[in-house]
Amino acid sequence: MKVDFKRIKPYGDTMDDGAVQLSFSLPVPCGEEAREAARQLVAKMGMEEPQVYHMADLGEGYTYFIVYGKCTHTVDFSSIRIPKVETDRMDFYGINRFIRERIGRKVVVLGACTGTDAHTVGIDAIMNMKGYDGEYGLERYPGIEAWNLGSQVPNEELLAQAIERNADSLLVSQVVTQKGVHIANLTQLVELTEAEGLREKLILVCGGPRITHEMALELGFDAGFGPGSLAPDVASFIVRELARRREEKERTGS
Amino acid sequence: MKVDFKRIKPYGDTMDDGAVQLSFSLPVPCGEEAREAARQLVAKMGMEEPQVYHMADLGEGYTYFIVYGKCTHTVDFSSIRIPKVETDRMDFYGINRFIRERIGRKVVVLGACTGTDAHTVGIDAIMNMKGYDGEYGLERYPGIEAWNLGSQVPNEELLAQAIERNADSLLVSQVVTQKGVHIANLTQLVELTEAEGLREKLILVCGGPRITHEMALELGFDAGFGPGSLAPDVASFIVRELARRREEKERTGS
Amino acid sequence: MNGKLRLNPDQIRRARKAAARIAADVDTCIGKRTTVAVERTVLRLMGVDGVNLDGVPLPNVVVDRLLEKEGLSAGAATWVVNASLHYGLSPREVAEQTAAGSLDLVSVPRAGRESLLREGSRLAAGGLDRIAARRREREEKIARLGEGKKPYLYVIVATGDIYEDIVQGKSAARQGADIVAVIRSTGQSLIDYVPYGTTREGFGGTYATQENFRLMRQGLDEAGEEVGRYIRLCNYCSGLCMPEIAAMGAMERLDVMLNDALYGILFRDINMQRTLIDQAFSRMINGYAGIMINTGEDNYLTTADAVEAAHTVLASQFINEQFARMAGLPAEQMGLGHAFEMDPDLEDGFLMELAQAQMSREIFPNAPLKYMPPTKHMTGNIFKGHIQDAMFNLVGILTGQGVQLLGMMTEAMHTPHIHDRKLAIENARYIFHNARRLGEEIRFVPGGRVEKRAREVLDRAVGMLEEVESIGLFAALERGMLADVKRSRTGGKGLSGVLEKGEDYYNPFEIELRKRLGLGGREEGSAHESGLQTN
Amino acid sequence: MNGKLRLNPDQIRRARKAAARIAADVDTCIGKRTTVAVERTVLRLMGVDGVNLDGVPLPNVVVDRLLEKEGLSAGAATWVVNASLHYGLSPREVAEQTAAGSLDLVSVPRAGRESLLREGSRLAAGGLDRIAARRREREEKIARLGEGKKPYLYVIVATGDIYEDIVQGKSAARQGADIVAVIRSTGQSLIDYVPYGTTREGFGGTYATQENFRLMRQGLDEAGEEVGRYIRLCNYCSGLCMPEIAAMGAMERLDVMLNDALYGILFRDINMQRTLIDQAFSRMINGYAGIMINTGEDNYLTTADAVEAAHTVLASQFINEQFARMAGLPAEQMGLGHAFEMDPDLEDGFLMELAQAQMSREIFPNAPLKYMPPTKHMTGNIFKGHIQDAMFNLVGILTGQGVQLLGMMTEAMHTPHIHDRKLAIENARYIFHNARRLGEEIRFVPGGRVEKRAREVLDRAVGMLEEVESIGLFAALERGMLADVKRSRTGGKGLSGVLEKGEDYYNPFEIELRKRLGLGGREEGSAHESGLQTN
Ligand code: B12
Ligand code: B12
Ligand SMILES: Cc1ncc(COP(=O)(O)O)c(C=O)c1O
Ligand SMILES: Cc1ncc(COP(=O)(O)O)c(C=O)c1O
Repeated sequence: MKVDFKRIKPYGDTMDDGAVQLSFSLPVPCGEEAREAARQLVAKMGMEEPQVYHMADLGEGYTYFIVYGKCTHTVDFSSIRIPKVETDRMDFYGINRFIRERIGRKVVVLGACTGTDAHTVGIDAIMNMKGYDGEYGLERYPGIEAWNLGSQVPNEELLAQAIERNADSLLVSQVVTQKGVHIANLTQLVELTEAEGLREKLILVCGGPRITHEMALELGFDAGFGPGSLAPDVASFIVRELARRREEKERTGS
Repeated sequence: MKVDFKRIKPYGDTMDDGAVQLSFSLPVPCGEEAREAARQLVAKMGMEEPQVYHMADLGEGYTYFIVYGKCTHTVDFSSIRIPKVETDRMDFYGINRFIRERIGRKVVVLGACTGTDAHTVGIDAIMNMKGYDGEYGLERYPGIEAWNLGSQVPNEELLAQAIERNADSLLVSQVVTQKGVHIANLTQLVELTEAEGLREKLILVCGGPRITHEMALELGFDAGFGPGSLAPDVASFIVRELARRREEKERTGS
Repeated sequence: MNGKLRLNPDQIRRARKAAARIAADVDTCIGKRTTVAVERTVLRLMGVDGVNLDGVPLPNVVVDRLLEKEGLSAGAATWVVNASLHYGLSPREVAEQTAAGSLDLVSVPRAGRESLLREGSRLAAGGLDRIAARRREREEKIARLGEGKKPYLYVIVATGDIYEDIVQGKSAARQGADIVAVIRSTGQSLIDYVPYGTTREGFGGTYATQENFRLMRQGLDEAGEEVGRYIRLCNYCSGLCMPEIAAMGAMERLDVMLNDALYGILFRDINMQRTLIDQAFSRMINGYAGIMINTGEDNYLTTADAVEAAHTVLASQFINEQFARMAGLPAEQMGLGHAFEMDPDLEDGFLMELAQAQMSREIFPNAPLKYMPPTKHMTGNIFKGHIQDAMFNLVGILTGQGVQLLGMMTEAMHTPHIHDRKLAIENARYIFHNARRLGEEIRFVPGGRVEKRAREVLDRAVGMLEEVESIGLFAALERGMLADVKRSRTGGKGLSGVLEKGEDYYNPFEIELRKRLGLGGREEGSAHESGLQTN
Repeated sequence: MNGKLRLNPDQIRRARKAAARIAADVDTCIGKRTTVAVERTVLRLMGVDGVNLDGVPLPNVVVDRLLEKEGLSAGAATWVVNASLHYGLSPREVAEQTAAGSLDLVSVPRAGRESLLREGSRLAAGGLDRIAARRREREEKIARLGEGKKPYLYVIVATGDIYEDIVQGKSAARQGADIVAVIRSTGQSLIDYVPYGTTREGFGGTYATQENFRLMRQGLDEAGEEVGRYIRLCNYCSGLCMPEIAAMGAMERLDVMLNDALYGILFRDINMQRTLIDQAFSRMINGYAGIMINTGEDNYLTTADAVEAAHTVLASQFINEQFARMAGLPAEQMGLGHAFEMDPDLEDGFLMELAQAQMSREIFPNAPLKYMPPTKHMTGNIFKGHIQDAMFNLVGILTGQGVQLLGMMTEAMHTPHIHDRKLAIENARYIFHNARRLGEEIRFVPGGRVEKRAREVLDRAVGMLEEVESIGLFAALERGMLADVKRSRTGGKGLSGVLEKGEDYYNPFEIELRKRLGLGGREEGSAHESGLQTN
């Protein structure tokens, strides 16, 4: 089965058959007209032979559909390049050695679930002593002074604490994303740090199940970490970035 | 929640949010590039913020995805009109009365699963004495002489039997649809009847889970019946069509 | 009978006894205090509602004013009833004039104690009669329309927009839902007032307001008439406004209320003293209104491991049972929480879930247990998630749970879309119907894995409760014994809203509620002696 | 022990006895006849393969020539071995020359009977030794690689293109499949020859050819090495070429074969005499090759109602057991079919499914039962379908089935897509692992619904078998007693391929197989006396 990586298509059981499953609701009453609307919609998505396999009346003038179709679009897989956090990942020992040798003092890191978000499991996974998935959290790192401020921390308070503790890096967790509340919240933090003139000094890192590195960069953060991230990923990034900034400062002599 | 029926969109929990769920596989190895390919593909379908929520390695260089996105397409629901079998549905008694009064002789109907198709449950549902879903099958109708030839009947044989029994109508069931085998099979039957000069004489009806009336018309049939059809639907159509043709013939005097 | 699991009744008795002591101990300590929320509730129950020109709710305006003037330790009722009497105004008018600045509560000439108490108790009786009327209304509707079979199908709506919520809730009712819960916006539990009026913009949920309650109640009543089944409405009285929301729910005929101080302490970092005081009053209101409470111990398993921490859930259920009992809430209204939260990839994990659900059922035979679906181990794989939910539903019907909080296949993604709920209901209906009487047909092998697991969880819960009994609940929370979360006695939100009751403290509603609920006074300390014995 | 259901052992004994008589009765009648397919099989086992210039397989060319010349009643071996001896050619060369027209089998001078038999039995031994070697190969691989736990996860591939099938099969193996079955194109079972070579164009399945078998075997062996688990390959020897495909499977080390004359009769309208004769020979081959057969009574529930007709499945299992036994196929290779096909919307239907699956398990304790998933009541609602499959999987693990034919959520739509299979495997793995030992932990209440349902099905099966015994299987089929389908003794496809054995009939493979399988001659009629007693 030869694949043309310049033009890949969905696959069901025959190369390039385009098989795609969809489901959605429409705000129309259940019936043959609704079925046709679903077909037309899926056809507009570029699907041939859209087949409505299931239609259910949700009441209140809404209808649910399960549809299959054959996608006509293709993607050039051969040209895909992914922005990733560009840091060689070190382990616990490597990171602490790096701090001793290249930084020479404790790195101060503050973490929090900000805004009204109370989902601490993610940030705890990164920071807590006992760690997560077999990896210790930052609190266990001798080279790191880690402060976990917990949940529902207003951006203003996080920043006040950052100033008080002379933080090198802020770790912000955002799990609730409904209606883009995380975007607004993360953006506000960047604006606040800029207003305080602290943006240069701080390494801003965010994370959460819907966070990607790409999105984090767009929002003005230095890095973003999604599902499955562990303390060493984050720590490696922070310490290298810190070292890089210090060395750059020295070089430019500012 | 006001709906604009000229521009309907999928609905998740907020009018016009466009929420659509998709799943499909791509012939690419699992990894971040694969995830991006899935996102790009879904974006090409006209979906904003495509989010790959699940990605699984299928081995052999294939990857499976579950994706959500926000559909930007809209459909004009207000202009949808559906071709339906244009017959007032009569019941068992009405049909038999119609035959007595308007046709005046037994209507001869032959049914079969043609080609290599052996799925008889559907055609049996329409024809068998005991019927289906509370409706008697055609064999029970005093006004109808019904012959169920069973499964795997070659088109040639069906036609030979039609000639022998002087049939008014052929009922063809097609359930297996893989690689379009039903299309080829149904098309061949129409061609054969035409070649034999019988097309005018016969009312050609097909049915099956993937059959629609629209498709049947396209293939040159007189009607098509999908899931949920029952004997009275089919019989009503046949007897009215028969009466119509006879009356037309009388009128045109041919 | 000692049930399918042959649980040791002595252990159950020991657990209840320890829990009763724990609750009594807390009660002694909180009995001397009141909170701003309790006082605002008193005002609401007297009919105070509305907002001032800045949008601040009148109960807050009045209570804040009294705090400022150092009058609150006497109870808000003392001043408002006094002003009422003096000016011949309704409490609401008194509040309005206070807000307008035209009336200064603390400087109104004081009426005699006796007439104060007379007027207070008249107002309390009136307030509670209104609630009793809503309760009767519910009973009549259920008698007329009927209701779903147990386990009730409980679904959430959480669009953030009350009008969308209504659409989703009515659609769910048509699909077969028995209870519709409106989730609150993130953050509401931390604000020290209840927003006012219709709201259309929340995050991860919709603001709980009295007007939203009314609109949703109306929508579900309509749907209930059409489907011929009473549809229950649920909301949340946890957080800083716990008793106020309880009062609002009672007035708007809600049927179910999430109500748990421990949840607020552990998951919202609300001060423990504050919320335990609030809880005591709120449970009386819920109890009197015939509202089923739902407790939140199921949440422990989202931060702690579900296999390791199962006994903490049970221990917490025992404590919550005693708190409820002390507030006069009958077992039939105790929707004690537990959950199906083990890693689905655990070998024989299903056996443990089954054992635990059966165990809860046997230990709390009269409580309509609230059974929570898998959430923590739900992933973006909606297909796998849907069958995790099916297994959860199977345990629900097998063990006869009271309230089945339906899992959604999209749990790891978003608050439910309209069809997520449909599929979840379809899932539960299929399993419940197709395996309806399976529980009657099976027995567990004596000495087998299922029995052993139940015994182990019970034994560990007894151990834990006796330890908590010896150190007290506050200390236990400080040590992180629940949910792996540590909270300090004076930390968290809302402590500033706690105050010592003065000598002259007066809360006519508490008095009237205690009377109507048949509760003794708080001081008696009799709770030390015995726990509630249900089997 | 009499199991969890307390089934009556006398009833089981009665059923077996009736079934044994039914099978023996059929055997007597078919023992006197052979078929074109049996004769082609003899040729294939002697090494005849390939096609002529028109693409007709050589076994067909030779057998058709012999039919024409009226020599087939002596058995194809008689002529081919004779020509072999005479010209010093291999049977394959004889066939090639016959096809080329350069050799006329019936006019070759006849060797003496004794040397004919000697050469015939030499060829038979050689042919069977090759099969025995493939069997040992399987055993060695399993010993080295190991295999999946039971119930085996069985999935189908059915793309129509053998190269796509290989991709899908290997992918399935990586997901956890234990058995991969390649479904055949619609219509293949009705063609009276086996297509030759690689094929890439089938409908609803891929043609069964020896080359396709080889390619798929190779693919699964590769996958097996990589995943460290022996992956079984399954195909179908039902239909007009039943014994030929059995032989091809034996030579290409297939592990499982669908093999059931009753299925062909009822669902493909194949003549009953034809396919029962073919079946007897094919089962000897399967038995000797160590191939597990799968029978098709599960299909009855696709045309008849699953609640009403459950006993017909059990009755058919009893009959198939006896047919297998008479062909020397051990219980360990009897994948008797049954299914989970009740309407999911039936109240307490799950209890009946559970009862029946447990019943089959207890009645056939050594057979690796093949348990079929819901198909008939699957719909376009893939989400509901996925949980129907989960409930089916739960019954599978609860009752210890041998082979779990995995249901796919897209059953009502298309033959499985690559990810449908992945989700199906994930479904089964989750349920099997998470509820692995649930069966050990539960007992059914004596006299309860589950026990009653099993008893009722068994009693009705006994009644039916005794009725069939009295009228004979052929008459029972004529009356439509199975699957609601009526078939006549002389109707259906393939009767013209049945012929009486002549006096001089010779089939060295049957003789050698009977010897190696330790079976007596057919004439003995001893089968009347007793049924197989497995418990
Ligand atoms: C546990 C949980 C809770 C617990 C939280 C307990 C606690 N102390 O954390 C409780 C029960 C309290 C809760 C409450 C609510 N929850 Co909640 N909850 C969940 C749940 C089940 C699991 C989340 C979790 O713990 N994941 C495990 C961790 C380890 O994963 P993670 O957060 O992704 O973290 C990893 C990475 O993302 C990354 N990471 C995360 N943060 C950071 C930060 C940095 C700096 C870095 C480097 C990396 C990093 O590293 C981590 C380890 O790899 C999810 C559903 C689900 N299955 O996902 C819903 C969910 C997140 N909750 C949700 C909601 C809406 C709520 C509520 C508003 C109402 C409700 N539906 O219950 C309330 C209010 C909460 C509030 N104010 O924020 C929604 C969010 C919807 C959305 N997308 O907007 C979800 C998706 C459920 C749903 N479908 O409705 N919830
Ligand atoms: C039962 C069944 C079988 C039985 C058939 C028994 C029999 N005697 O009919 C058995 C087990 C033998 C079988 C075998 C096979 N089957 Co099959 N089978 C099914 C199954 C489970 C149900 C079909 C059914 O009976 N539906 C119920 C009837 C009442 O519905 P219906 O046919 O749609 O009929 C209604 C309407 O469509 C309409 N109608 C139908 N015909 C007609 C005709 C006329 C004239 C009119 C007016 C109306 C009408 O009226 C009916 C009543 O409302 C489906 C899966 C599913 N759940 O749908 C697979 C399915 C149809 N089978 C399938 C396949 C591939 C096969 C096999 C090739 C291999 C296999 N996978 O098992 C073999 C070979 C069959 C062959 N040669 O044709 C595929 C077809 C894929 C595709 N779309 O191409 C399906 C979808 C399963 C799958 N996912 O692989 N099958
Ligand atoms: C007891 C209890 N209260 C409240 C909530 C909801 O949180 P919030 O009060 O922040 O809306 C939950 C959620 O699970 C709960 O279990
Ligand atoms: C015993 C048996 N043989 C064969 C088949 C497949 O049909 P066919 O032989 O037409 O490929 C089945 C399908 O379920 C079966 O059960």
